[in-house]
Amino acid sequence: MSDAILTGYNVHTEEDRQKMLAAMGKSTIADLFTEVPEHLRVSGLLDLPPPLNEWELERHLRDLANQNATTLDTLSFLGAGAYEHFVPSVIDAIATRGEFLTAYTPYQPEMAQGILRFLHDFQLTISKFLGLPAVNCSVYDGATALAEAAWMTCRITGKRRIVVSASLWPDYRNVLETYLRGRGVNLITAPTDEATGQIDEAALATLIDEETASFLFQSPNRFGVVEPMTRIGQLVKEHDCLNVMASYPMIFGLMKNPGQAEVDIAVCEGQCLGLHLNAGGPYLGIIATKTEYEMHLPGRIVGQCTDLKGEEALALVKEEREQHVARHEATSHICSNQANLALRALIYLCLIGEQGFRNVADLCVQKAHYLEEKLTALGGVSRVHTGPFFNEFLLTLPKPATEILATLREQDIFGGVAVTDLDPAAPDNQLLIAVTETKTKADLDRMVECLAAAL
Amino acid sequence: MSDAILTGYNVHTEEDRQKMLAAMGKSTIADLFTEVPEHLRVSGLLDLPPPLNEWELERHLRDLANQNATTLDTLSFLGAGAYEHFVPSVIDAIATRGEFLTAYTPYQPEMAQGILRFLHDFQLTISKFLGLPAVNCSVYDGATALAEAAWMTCRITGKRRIVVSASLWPDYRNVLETYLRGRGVNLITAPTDEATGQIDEAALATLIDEETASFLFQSPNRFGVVEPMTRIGQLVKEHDCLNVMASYPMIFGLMKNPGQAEVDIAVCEGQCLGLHLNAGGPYLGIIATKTEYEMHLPGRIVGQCTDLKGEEALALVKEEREQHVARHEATSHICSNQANLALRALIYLCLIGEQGFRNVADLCVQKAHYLEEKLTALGGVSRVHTGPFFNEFLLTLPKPATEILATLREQDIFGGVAVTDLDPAAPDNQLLIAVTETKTKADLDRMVECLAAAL
Amino acid sequence: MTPKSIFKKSRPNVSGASIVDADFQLGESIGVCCEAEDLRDAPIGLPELSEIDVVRHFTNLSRQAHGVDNGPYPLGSCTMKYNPKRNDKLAMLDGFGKVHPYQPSDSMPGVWSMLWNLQTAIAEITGMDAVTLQPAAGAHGEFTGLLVMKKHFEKLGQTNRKVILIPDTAHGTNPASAAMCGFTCKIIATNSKGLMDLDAFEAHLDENVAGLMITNPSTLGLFEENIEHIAKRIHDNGSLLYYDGANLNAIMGLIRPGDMGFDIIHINTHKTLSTPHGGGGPGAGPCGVKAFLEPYLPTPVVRPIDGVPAPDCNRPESVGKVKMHFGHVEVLVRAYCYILANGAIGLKTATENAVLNANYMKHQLADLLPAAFPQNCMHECLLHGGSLKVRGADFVKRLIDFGVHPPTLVGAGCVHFAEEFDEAMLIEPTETESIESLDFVIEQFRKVAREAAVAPYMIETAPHSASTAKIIHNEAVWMSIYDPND
Amino acid sequence: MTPKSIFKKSRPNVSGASIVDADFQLGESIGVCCEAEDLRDAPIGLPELSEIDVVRHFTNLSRQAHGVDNGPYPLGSCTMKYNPKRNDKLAMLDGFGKVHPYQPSDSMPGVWSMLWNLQTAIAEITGMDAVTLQPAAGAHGEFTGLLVMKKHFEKLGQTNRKVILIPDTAHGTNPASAAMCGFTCKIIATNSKGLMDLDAFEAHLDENVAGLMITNPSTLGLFEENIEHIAKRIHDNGSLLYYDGANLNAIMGLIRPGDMGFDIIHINTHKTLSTPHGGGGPGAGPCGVKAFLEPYLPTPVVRPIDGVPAPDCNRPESVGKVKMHFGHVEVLVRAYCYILANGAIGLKTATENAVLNANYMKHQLADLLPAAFPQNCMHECLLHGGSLKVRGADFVKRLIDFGVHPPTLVGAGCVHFAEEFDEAMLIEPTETESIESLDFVIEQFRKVAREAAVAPYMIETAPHSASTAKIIHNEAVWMSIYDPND
Ligand SMILES: Cc1ncc(COP(=O)(O)O)c(C=O)c1O
Ligand SMILES: Cc1ncc(COP(=O)(O)O)c(C=O)c1O
Repeated sequence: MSDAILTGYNVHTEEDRQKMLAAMGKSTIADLFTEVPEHLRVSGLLDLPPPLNEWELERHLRDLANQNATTLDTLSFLGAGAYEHFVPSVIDAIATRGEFLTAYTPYQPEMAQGILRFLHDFQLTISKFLGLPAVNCSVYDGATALAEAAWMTCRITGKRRIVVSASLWPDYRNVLETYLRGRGVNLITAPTDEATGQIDEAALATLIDEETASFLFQSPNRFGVVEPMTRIGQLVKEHDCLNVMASYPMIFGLMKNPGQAEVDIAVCEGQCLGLHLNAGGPYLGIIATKTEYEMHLPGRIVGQCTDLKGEEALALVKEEREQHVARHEATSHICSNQANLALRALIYLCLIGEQGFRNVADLCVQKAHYLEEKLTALGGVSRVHTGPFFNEFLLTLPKPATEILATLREQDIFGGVAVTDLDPAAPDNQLLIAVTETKTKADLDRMVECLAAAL
Repeated sequence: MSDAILTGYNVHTEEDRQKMLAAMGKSTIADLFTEVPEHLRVSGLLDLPPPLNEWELERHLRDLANQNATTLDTLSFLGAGAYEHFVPSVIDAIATRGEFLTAYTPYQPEMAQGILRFLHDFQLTISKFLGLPAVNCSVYDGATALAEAAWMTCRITGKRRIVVSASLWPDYRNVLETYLRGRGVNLITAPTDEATGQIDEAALATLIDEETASFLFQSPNRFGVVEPMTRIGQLVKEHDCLNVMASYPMIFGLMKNPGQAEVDIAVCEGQCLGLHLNAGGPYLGIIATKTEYEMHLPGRIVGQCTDLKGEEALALVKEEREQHVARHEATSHICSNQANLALRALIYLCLIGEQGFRNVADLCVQKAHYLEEKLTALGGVSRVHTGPFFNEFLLTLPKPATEILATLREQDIFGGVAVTDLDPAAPDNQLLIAVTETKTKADLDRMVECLAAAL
Repeated sequence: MTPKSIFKKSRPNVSGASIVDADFQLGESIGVCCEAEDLRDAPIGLPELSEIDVVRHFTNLSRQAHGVDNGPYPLGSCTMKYNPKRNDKLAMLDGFGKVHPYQPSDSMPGVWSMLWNLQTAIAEITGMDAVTLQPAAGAHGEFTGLLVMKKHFEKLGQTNRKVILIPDTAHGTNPASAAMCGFTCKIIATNSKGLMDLDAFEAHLDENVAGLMITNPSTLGLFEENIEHIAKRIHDNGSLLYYDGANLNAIMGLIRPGDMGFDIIHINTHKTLSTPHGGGGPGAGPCGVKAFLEPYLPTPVVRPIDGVPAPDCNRPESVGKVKMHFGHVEVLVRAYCYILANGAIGLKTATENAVLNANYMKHQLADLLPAAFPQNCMHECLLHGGSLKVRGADFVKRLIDFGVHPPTLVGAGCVHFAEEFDEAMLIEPTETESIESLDFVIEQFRKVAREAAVAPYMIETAPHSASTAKIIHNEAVWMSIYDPND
Repeated sequence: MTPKSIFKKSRPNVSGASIVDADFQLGESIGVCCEAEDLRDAPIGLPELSEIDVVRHFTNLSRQAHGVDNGPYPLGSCTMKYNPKRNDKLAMLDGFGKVHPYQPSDSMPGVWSMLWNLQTAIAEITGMDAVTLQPAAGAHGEFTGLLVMKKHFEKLGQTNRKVILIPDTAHGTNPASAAMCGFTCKIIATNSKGLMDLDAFEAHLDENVAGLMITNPSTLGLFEENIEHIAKRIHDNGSLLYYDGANLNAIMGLIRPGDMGFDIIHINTHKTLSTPHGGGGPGAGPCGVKAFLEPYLPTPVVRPIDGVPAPDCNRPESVGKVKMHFGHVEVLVRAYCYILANGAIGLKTATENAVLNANYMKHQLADLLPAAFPQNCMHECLLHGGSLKVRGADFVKRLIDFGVHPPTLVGAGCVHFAEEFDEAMLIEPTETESIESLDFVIEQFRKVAREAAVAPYMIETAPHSASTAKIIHNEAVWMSIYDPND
């Protein structure tokens, strides 16, 4: 039997190969590799498992998949930047259509208006959403979006000093540091008010100086606390530096958009917009800014142009910013992005629409506050901060969080994230609990009961 | 909030409805129902559960689904007409494309050449497969296919007496009886040779008389035994009656086709050709016959015709047989059929191809024979029949089959079908075991071990 | 041009799937499976393609098809409304899809619960007492219901009742199903109001009548106003009333067949309950009956046994089995989901919108295509095409060029109209079309009508943008004998 | 015409999903989530559509796109080969898709095993000692690898090594990633054989050079014959050799970067390992290193801990985090499946076929489009379009009308050629195209060439059958300021 049949993806039979070689006047496949020094070639075969046919493959992957607990079989209050929102089935049905899934970047716009249209509508939707007109087709994830935004502010201002709120998700901070290390950027940390859990505004005012390119903050922050966005915006503006806000898109169902709050660059993790949790990825980095900074945006941008007949058409534009044109001077190295996930986010937003989006946000808030009230009524349990929260809150427990979590797990509950998992230096008795619209009142009551029992 | 938003599938807002009513000079929806006597209208709402939003619905359905053991979590040797063959993923990906899934019967051929083409290729593939040129677009399932075929023989011959092999799957026999009851057809049973498990050919010869429209048999039969197709065909021909064979498509990977064996009408259950088990349905009824009998076929037929430009096109043809034209004189009442499943079967056959199909059959035979040898080597276990078998065989056990099955189930094994489940009158210590290509040697060895322990 | 047959793309010895198992040597034991003379001696002739070629071929075919997902589909009597994607997904859950029908019944309680809940909901929706979900499609539901009717009269010893009365507007499956059960059909004329002619009905009503089989609303889209009178006359005659529920979309949540006096009903899930039609099927045709007929339902019946839904096979009075297993479970899950997502309020709204849309369409097109009947229509409207400058059959083909699936005409599709409706069109917009979509469809009708006045040949030769040109039906030659070189 | 924006189809107050929960009253507690002044005071302006309209809109958009599933896609440097459907399905299993990244790590051992197995396989395929799967795409893999390189020299105290040598044919991400890491790029010319100019290389090689970053085969589709010599010179200089593995499809299973002397590599799973590109992403860019660099890999590293694969976050020497969590798991599952389905023999065959197809194409088109270089090409070939009667950029647009995606030209796509290749085309057929498909593509090239001789304007104004006419790039106006009335 020939290799063709053996592996399924190899379309040539041995006879096909001979026929093609003969057409070229060659006799063996080796004749095509004469440029490769003989001793560099692998002798024999690589050491890999034997090929699996489709049902063997499926069995193996199902075995692996079945070893993992999921948010379907375990009642989950995990969050910390990734949230279990409902994912309408339409998204899976549409985003996996072959034409979308198996296309490359739309380099040939005449053949890709369908893709360019969804990317352009994604940009438009995000621009409305964040109140900032210039949006790209996505970057890798929320954390790299923040890192890209940080570097944008350095390019825009020519400065290399950035003040960062202490209450970023720790891994956002880590990624930021990794991204900026080579750029010689100086990161200064702005402290948190221990009582409210919000940025210490007085301290912040003293930290921003003339050399500061930007201030970066996150809301809700690592404690789940929602920052006073408008106030921060005013404060930062007064100090004449750029204001970068990272956020969780859901909050804009109820809150003003960053554009209304003097934010210059807004970034988000778009996972909550119709993406599955996927054990951490791929997720969706969103970035938006003011028109005046658009030439500093990283990555692809789709724009309107005209075709030969003078009719509106779409194409990739402003490529002079990008790596394939600007090379080492590019705004970023990003090439492949998260286009198929931008499609998911767009479909999500279209499906739930204006009112649905508000309702999701509303249910998140209500359910989280319901749970928080019930839990803090338990002896020894209290919320760490007084600042407002959206759908996630940090509790102090009378015991190490990991112990409580272990007990909850016996009841098939993921009770939240122990903050020591995010930051080993954090107190061990603090637990971060997230609630989404998918939790029922009965779920919340069960959580209360089980947590009470675990105390 | 209006109903429109409440239910998701209702596209009009209350304002839309008012606008439309106004356009017609009406003021309320009730104005559209003036022809319906007032007291016939439901007062208030039906007594149904409250509407569920998408995530509530998903949770409920997942709860129901999770209550069911599946062939993924239980090693299954169940068969008796429905088999766990592998279903290539391409089939799910393609057959669920919206254009295919949400189309109606191709009444407008210009808009449906894609559908007509797959139906026509399905017909062509089946015709090659069964060696009989006239094929329709499918009927409901294997059992109704046999019933339709039986009636065809009555129409063709004008006779009302049919001889039926005793070894049909009991439910095929039941369906046959139900279908023919109103037609005044006399069913005569032809016995099985107890030793071989094949048709008692001598007895059969005596049962077919001048008044007999046809002989119906199934191979593999209810004992898993493969009938001597060619010999039966000759015998039946000699008696000048029509020969109808029901079968399991997989056997034609290794065996001649029915057309080569003097079969006049061949029917199959097409479930094994890329359909999921689906807790019993929908499955795929396949029916094929000789050209001379094509006007007696039930259901849709796609044929070639030409378009205005003289080019080849496809359309539904021979509609004069069908209910919408012939009405009470139609060959059958069938209207909706199993078109989307015919698509699945066609994709399956194209994907595995000539060689793959032979290999599936080959693996089924080898694995089943391997298991049979190992099991019959156990004390007290023997095969009931001596006739050849394909991938399913009937064992006699030293204990009631249901007891053995209960023990196997504790090991997460569905050990087969107790024949008493098919026919309460059958011996209680007989077990029907089916093996498909998806079982590994390790699976088979585990079955042997567990069954040995259960004896 | 019609897309190529996949046989034309076949390449010898290429196969898209690798079917091997290292523990078993292929070809070793072929001889054991049958008599030697029955062994295959020549190739089957299956197409051989690599996986990518299969994917491309069928992806391409799909792009030469039109479904509800592609645009308006106002095909009368077919109810081509939106098929929710969530239902497709849930129907394909492993816990339904990977369940073997011969698993021990206590290993699949979720299947039984689902079926039982759905039966209960359909009983409530239709006003019946018991429901079987086994029938494979509407026609099969009719067959099942008529078998029940037959059994009923057998039990009563009234074997003379061999006649089924059927209005002339009935769907072809009605007489065909009746014939399959051994009934004789008598056809009742339609009166000038589009309703059943009561005199003709009375003329046929005698002691040989087993039942009357009607749809309400009828295939003309009209509500049978006299239904109570008809029911009373039928019952007084000792006969039964059968409801073909293919048009239930017009009344679901508002009016119940059971309340109108029907004894037996079927519904088509692929119409009313939003299950996709798949280019021809599979459908599902649940059949419901009043309590006195329950013992005759096909076996098994799903019902609570010791409080837990399970299949009951011990049904001595049953008509028997109508097909294998328990019905089209994968289809039925979708129907169940549809009911649950809507609830009573949603179903009612859907029905109202279906009727609203049909009346709107009828009203807006009235100058062009006058309604065949003056009264309110239900979920579909029958419009006269007589004043068009072209034949109706040509007219509707031109709609294809503008992205609208043609409505139903005599001969194209399954409906059956009397001769005076030769040029009539049956339009069923369905409730899931928005005003914008309806207005779009209306505008396309007008566009074609305008064109008919000035360039009729553009219409007579339409469609111009489809994958084939207009198809000449009567030249059809069915290539039934396959070419061995294919 | 380009399809309409979905904003143009929005209908006020319609929403496709019903977001309510009977136990919670909407609108009750909005005030509690933020400062009062931060509460939303105006609508967002999201599109509002019913579910069917959303489905139709995006189904329609998909029909104005071209993927591998639709036909040949010989886009040089992008490796648009078949993306197996089984991989999509398995990647979406709940056991991968519904796992939260902050679940306790012992609740997701199957994820760790999958990642570990994949790392091991990629290490074997590339001849490296350790692999991280975190990078999000090729460029991100480069960034990660270069950070590792940087860290290495920091550890050695060689902070002077700030230069990365990059051939002029390199992909734009190479210099861009180098710049992001704080390196300076020095560009090395290509010689007349299409290979790296060794004199230019030597001229730049000094104590400030951290590394050389090359692809092999290069973006010109040629194998760098001098690779061992180059590796030796680099290592003698104390520098490191970086392999951009975007072209690994040409050598996988036959030649290993590690054996050629590379210290750091990345690969693009959406090229070599068949993961779909999704119209732009997501991809995945695993990065591999030789053992001495392993301590610097980004955190966490997945490795067996007490025999069981698990994430190790205690990595004091690591370059840090390059992104959130563990990489693009959903994409990586597909890459893993691809390797398992092929095994060593399958990967080798795939590579052979990729090279065979490119050489076949090159050979069959030689009279029309002479090869830029005489030697064997690898998985793609660079052909001169100079003798065509029309501009290359126009020529390829005409291919669209015949169902073939254009190959890569300068300016269309990401590759970068020297000026003399202005009219050249980079053609990468990939291994999953059959002879028939290759011959079809070749025939379309010939058809266009014939047309160029007689009707060049047909080509200059192409495409004629696409959803838009030819698009004028330099008139692009980005509508960045959204119209609030939109
Ligand atoms: C009124 C009526 N009855 C019966 C049927 C037959 O239903 P099915 O196609 O599901 O068998 C139809 C289908 O078109 C119909 O419209
Ligand atoms: C040679 C080469 N290097 C790097 C890249 C960048 O890879 P990615 O798009 O995955 O970031 C590409 C992609 O086109 C490439 O061809």
